[in-house]
Amino acid sequence: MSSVAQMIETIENQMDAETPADAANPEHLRMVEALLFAASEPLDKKALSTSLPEGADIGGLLKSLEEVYQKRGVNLCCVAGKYQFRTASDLAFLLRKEQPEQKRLSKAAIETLAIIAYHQPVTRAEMEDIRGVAMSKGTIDMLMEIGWIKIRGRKRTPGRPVTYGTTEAFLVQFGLESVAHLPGTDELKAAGFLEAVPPSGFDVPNPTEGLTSDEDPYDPNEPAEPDLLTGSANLDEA
Amino acid sequence: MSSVAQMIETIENQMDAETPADAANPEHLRMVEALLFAASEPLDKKALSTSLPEGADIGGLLKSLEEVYQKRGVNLCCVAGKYQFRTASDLAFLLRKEQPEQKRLSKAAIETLAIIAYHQPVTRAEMEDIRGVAMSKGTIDMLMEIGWIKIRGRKRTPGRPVTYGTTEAFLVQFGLESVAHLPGTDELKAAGFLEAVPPSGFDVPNPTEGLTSDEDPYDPNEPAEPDLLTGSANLDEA
Amino acid sequence: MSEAAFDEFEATAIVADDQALLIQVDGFEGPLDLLLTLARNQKVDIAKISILKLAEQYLEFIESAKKLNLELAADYLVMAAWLAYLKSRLILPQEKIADGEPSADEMATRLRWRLQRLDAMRAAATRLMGRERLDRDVFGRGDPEPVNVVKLRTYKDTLYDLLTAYATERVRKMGGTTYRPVQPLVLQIEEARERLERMLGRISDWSALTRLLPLEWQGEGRRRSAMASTLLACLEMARDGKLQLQQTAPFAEIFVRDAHRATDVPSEA
Repeated sequence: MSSVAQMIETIENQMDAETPADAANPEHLRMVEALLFAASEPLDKKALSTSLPEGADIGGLLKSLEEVYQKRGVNLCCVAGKYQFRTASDLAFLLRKEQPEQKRLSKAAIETLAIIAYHQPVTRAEMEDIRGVAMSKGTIDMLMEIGWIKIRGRKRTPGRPVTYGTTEAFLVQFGLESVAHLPGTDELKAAGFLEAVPPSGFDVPNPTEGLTSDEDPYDPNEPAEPDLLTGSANLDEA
Repeated sequence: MSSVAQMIETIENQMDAETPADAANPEHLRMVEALLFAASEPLDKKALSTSLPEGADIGGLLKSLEEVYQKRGVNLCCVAGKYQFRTASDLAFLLRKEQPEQKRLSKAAIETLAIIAYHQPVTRAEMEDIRGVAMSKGTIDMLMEIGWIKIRGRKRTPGRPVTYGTTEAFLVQFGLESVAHLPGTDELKAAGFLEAVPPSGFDVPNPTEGLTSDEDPYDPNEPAEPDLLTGSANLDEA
Repeated sequence: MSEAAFDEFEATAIVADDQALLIQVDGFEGPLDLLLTLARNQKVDIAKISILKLAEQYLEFIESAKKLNLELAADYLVMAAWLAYLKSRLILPQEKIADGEPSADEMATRLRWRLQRLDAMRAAATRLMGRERLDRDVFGRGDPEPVNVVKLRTYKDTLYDLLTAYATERVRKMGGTTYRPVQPLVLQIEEARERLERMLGRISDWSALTRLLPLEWQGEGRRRSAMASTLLACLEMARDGKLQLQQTAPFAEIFVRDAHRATDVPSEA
């Protein structure tokens, strides 16, 4: 018997020996492993639990599995609050594929995507304020088409402009557990750059996926032409 | 640190400690693991070796990997000299989702079923005679597939056509104790299925489950092609 | 992608270093982008940048562009005007400020903050695009094993359906017909009278009897029966004083009217 096989046996013996509270049920672990391996899409805890025996400790199993695979060629990742096996990122060189990328993103599109990601929910006027230029409609349309951003609601301000946010596909693509896990969020927040106005000691907004207090859910049937209305509202104010 | 993490460390320490000849190179192992995981089809040793550093012991690596995954939810399988990860066969049930679907029989199917139920044992020619239309083969096949009818014997007539009857499953579906409990003419009349004065010559047969006097048990090995024989027998008679 | 994005940012900055900058005005994404590039050229932390110097650089840039007859977009000129105003206020001794108007320092701080924010968001964009991306750097299972959906088919057919099918089928084959309520051949006088009484209020003037017949009683025999019964009903009602009848000649059209409204005679009379 090879050394590896011996080790496996050691693991199994230890697992059997341990109290159920301490160790994950090895049969359940095999099941979660099989389900996640087989799936083409990330699975959430609910989806896993419907396939597992009742009472299985999904959270504990996922944690164990994550540890088992931590240093392997394949890792268990949490993306968009769901779980998926992915090849280890340090092996990218081995697997990297030159993708026929959905049109190379322009600098404007990349910036816009970042602004939407970090500032969501964000209106077009707010994006324009940050970038200091008028947005071309094509940029937003393109990001919508790729499926990385979506209209999430309307701001409760005059004109009721629509607000944009990122999608689950965005989180999956960039390997993020949630928008709160965007790189550098804390620094940006600390510097006050995620606020809509210069630092003034007001509340610090987080990028949030749920509706914020000044945001209404988006109703596509709402008659308003948001941009036009925003415009006219501004005129009124002036 | 959890017990699983400790075990992983144990594995790694052991791996590091062993002589290269004995243990697989853990970095190479990670590579093979990632390559096989990400591949869209099984890979052979040659395909693997082009991606791995020169001199990597592909055979040894695959053997080690096979052992590592032997008792896991996913196994490394070799089919026709090519390797791939597959869900452990005992967990195949996890990848099967049963979806209930309620249906109704077609008009032709329920009529055919009713005639088989009342007139069993009945041959196909007899059914056609009763219904006055040629039977489509699909209808009988479908009723056989559902499991409500079966071939029960052969009629002792020229051509020895097979006879059909209903099954246990049929009785269960329609809540009957036996086919003898199918309502007779008077009961059908009383229940309003038949008009007060049925056409002359109308009667409802008394179906039986046992073989009738002109019926032989069905022997699937009997060489006759019943339909053809029936045809030729009829020709002879004519 | 991340590297490419970074390269683009760098490219803009490098261009800004030499005189080619002037020709590359189109390469800037608006005045703020241009200001940020100029600010970077000061080679100090943007937080500590001299807004006065920056304003001067910007105005110089616009001047050179004008000399080269480059067409400048309106927003560059608006920014130039604003910076000229800011510059004058920064240079002049603190004068009194109108109510609610920000001081020159506040305006400078605000501009500095906006440049910092744009810079920070660009850095964040670069970091975001530098992440390991699915299907480019990291990969999911290449050959997923889909979940097989097995349809568990059940049938709703009941004994009732089976017996209905059998009875219908057998009876049809035996040449029988399924039961249909027989349409009565004769309109009962009572029925015709009931009908007329319901219509009474609506017969305003002399109306032809033929127009009072029930519409659904069509066909030779049925129409005759309807006519006969309705006429008999009319006669009964005339006897009771509820209707008046009029016929101008034998076999001519018979006219009916409500007795309670009768004040004149038919025009033919």
